[in-house]
Amino acid sequence: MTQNPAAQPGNGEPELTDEPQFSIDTVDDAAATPQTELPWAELGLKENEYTSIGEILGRRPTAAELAMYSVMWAEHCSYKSSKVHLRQFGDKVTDRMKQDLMVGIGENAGVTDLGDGWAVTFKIESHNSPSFVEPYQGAATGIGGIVRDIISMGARPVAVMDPLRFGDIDHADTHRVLPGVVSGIGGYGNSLGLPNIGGEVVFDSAYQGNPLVNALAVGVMRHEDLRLANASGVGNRVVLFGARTGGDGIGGASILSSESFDESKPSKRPAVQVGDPFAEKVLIESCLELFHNELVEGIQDLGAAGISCATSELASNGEGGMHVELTNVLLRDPTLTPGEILMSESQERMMAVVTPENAAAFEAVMSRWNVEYSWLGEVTDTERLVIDWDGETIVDVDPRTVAHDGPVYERPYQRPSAQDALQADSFRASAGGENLPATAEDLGAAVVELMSSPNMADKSWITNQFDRFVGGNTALSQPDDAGVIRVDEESGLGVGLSTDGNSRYTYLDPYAGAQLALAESYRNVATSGAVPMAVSDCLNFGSPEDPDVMWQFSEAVRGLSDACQQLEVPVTGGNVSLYNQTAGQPIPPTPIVAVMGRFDDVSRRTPSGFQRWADGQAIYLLGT
Amino acid sequence: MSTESPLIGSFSASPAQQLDGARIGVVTFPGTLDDRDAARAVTLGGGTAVSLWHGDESLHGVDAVILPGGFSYGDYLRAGALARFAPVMNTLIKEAGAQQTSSSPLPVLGICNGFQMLTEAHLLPGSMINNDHLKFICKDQVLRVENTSTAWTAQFTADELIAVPMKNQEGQYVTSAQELEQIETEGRVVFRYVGDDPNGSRNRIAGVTNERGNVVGLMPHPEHAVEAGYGPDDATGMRNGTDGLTVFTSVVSSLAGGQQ
Amino acid sequence: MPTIVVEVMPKPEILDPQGKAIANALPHLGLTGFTGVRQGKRFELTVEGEVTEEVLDSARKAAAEMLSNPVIEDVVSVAVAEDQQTA
Amino acid sequence: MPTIVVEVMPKPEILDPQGKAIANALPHLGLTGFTGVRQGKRFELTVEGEVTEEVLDSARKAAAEMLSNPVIEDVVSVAVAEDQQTA
Ligand SMILES: Nc1ncnc2c1ncn2[C@@H]1O[C@H](COP(=O)(O)OP(=O)(O)O)[C@@H](O)[C@H]1O
Repeated sequence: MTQNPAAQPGNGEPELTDEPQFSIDTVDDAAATPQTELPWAELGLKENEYTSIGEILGRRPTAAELAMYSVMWAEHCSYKSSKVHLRQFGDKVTDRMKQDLMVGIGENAGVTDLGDGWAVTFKIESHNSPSFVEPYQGAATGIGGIVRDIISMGARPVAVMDPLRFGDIDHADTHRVLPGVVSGIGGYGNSLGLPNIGGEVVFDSAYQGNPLVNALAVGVMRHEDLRLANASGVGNRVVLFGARTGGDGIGGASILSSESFDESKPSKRPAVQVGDPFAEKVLIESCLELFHNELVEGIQDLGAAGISCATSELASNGEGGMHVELTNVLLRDPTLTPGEILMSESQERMMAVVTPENAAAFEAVMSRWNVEYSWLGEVTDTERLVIDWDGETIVDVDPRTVAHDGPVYERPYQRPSAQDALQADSFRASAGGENLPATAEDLGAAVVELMSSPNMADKSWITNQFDRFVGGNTALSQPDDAGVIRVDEESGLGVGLSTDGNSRYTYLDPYAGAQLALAESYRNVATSGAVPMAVSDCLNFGSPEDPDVMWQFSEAVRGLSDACQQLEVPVTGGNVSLYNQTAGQPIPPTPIVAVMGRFDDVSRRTPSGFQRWADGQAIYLLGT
Repeated sequence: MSTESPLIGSFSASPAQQLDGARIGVVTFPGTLDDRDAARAVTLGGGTAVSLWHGDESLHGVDAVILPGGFSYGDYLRAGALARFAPVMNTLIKEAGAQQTSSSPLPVLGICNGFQMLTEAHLLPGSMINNDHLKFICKDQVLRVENTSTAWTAQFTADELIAVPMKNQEGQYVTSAQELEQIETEGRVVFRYVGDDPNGSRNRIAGVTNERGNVVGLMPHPEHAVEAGYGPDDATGMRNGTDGLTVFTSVVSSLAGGQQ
Repeated sequence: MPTIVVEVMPKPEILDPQGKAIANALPHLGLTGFTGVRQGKRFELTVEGEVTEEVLDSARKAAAEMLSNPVIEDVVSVAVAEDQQTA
Repeated sequence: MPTIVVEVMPKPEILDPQGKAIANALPHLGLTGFTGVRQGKRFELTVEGEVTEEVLDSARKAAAEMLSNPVIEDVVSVAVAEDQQTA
């Protein structure tokens, strides 16, 4: 048992003064006290999961190990309910779909070959519930997180997009949430110098208690700059850099109490995370300099599961072993316990693997950008992830069991009994359907009514709060159907992107609805003039423990994967957001689909809508 | 059939005069965003862009300096407030400021965040506060060029109307009544907003110059209006506006001619 | 006119990026004696007439519900301004 | 650790858009007793060791040269914090 070492030198933030008081639960302690009860349920683990951790380890977990397993086995990190369905994205592939795929599902973001030595990486993710709790910071850190995924592939982020769903436009809660979400997206994205090239805003009372904030980032790189999240090269050093680690995202004090078997009072932990776009901007620039100078062997962003995720993923994707001294982590709050440090979700951090020869050059880049860093440990060939606290071992696990071999559930699903009635309930059969507008006047009025619906109306009141010019490479953005970014200034090589989703279609028929989302996004990209190449999706659904919701989910994935195979565009990555419900009422199933396409020359991009400069041009209607 | 979409100008197309002699420094601060854009604009304007670093006191012998837009230090505290204390700014204040006695003081252009830095450094009068509507705003903006005697505006015609993007949150220009009067009577308003006032700036001022006319700051972004296809809309088509390019050709030719 | 001053600071456990940036910049001014900076807000509410307990209560309500964001900020004080403060 | 509090307010003659927006919004909270609102800044500088007159001088320098912009703002006060403030 050891005390927390003395507080580290300040970085300009006042030290929290509470005396750190907790005991350390070492691996030896765990072996010696097999009967000690750990609060696995409070950490969100199920009894069978806790039992299987014990079986994996051959002993009870330490408090720190329990912290790691609990965050890594949580739904949003382990995909334990969705995994069995998501496999279809990898299974239903044709040769053509693999042709330009450099990195597929499983890494931080997929990578597609764009030709001429260029590659593009993009991904869409959700930040729904944090944005409901604290709209500005929730949305801001949503942008921050997805951008770090892109950086961690070795790419320079070049644009963002933001599909949004809110409740009724007149509802008081929408008035609370929307302005914060919009200014959070702008506040963070604008400060990073990333043009916002599109998104969606949909108002529907079905999202009243659970608005959706999805965020997409796209980045480009030269082929040789591609980096993966793996810790290879025994003896290479592991470094954590960027912001300091605080108590962010570790919620209540449950884990703390699990570690303080004494009665010391838990100190306060933040209820929300505050984003620091400036820290992220210097992190981007310093990472690009690291990539350019070939100073990192592997790199991983710190997302939801923080150091737990970064260490276990880097270790299990690489040579298989890593040894870390956790007291080397620079802290914003010196009262954090080891378990809390492992779970912390503090923003704007990255972890990298650096050869000893490159360590000095790495440090030079950090000091040039004034980024804090600390060396945590090294890559080993033990196939174990070993974490020490002041020299005593508190974690000794097979990293694969944390990062990859978590529980997998075949959740029961069933077509809802009400689905038939729902589909039969058509507009034509309703009262409104009997009085369809017939005269020119009525039709005109109907068009005006439609146009004035907030879902159809001009969105510039929102999009004008986003910078679309920064970078000087935006060839299309709002109000066009697809955003277009020039990648190569010499050749005009570029990409077009669109995000789409229609939850009403998906509610009526999840299989077809997901396909329609893909079709719409594909069309938007194709009509801008790009050749669609790859897909990323964010699957926003209710609770997987509800068989009706699970049916919607499985049908949507089946539909989307079938459609991708049909159109021969691979899903390269994405995100699943489950448990979007309030008071037992799930949101309508909302798969958001992003398609990325390639332009050999963006000067051939076609704007949507009739252009005021195009007087006298002919109008055609194509399709059925 | 003439259904061809508007074409985007080629990046490599060079302007009529190529005056490689003019070396124009573009400073990067932590949080600077538009440095690459400013450098591209310098190149398109016929000059040679030289990147300068906030932590380096030396201006490396450049003939003019651009402080580009962005969110230096996150715009924390006040926009431009922390960048003003960077080592490069100490040199810039000496070379461009009032104490400078040489006959051709260094031309300096501050765009958006750069303008905010120049007011924080008191190289330019006034200051910027939050927009009156309290929001970040990104839009095409029409400006009137009211002073064509600076190195940065020499090639505009007097009172020429130009369209360039503007995008800022702290862009409302304020100053004391007395100073405002002085700026106006001395003809030091360089750019003025035309049309609806976008942010509540005093006298719709979008850009000003110092007494000697070598330092110019403006909130909108001429460097985002230099390439057809990526700029604001103009009379010829969507995103075709290149009015901002004249700022860069102006300084290049002013430097070449050695005139101010 | 009487003035009520409301002071709001970021919660201690919450990251304060502004304060951090200022702390890092102070040494450029030659000032190295400060170990940390946090930036909060100060509001002056002017009142027509007398500052009754009722008015102070309204100010407290304004502080809690509008001038601060309770998720990330604490109201440090709500008080009637002494007459003329100076630096 | 001792703390020095620096308070900065917009100059009276400078329009304060945030303050104005808050003043306009207060009636929505049912608070109508305030005739005006101005929003300024409050900084807490932490000091290692004692607050000597020299340290206070540095804080005044920081307040005048970095924490405020004299064109638009006034430094209202620079003072050592009383021990525990509460609302
Ligand atoms: N949240 C948002 N962020 C960025 N751009 C958006 C957002 N919402 C809508 N847009 C953009 O505004 C334009 C119009 O949007 P929308 O009315 O949804 O178009 P459509 O109905 O044709 O899909 C599109 O260019 C779209 O990308």
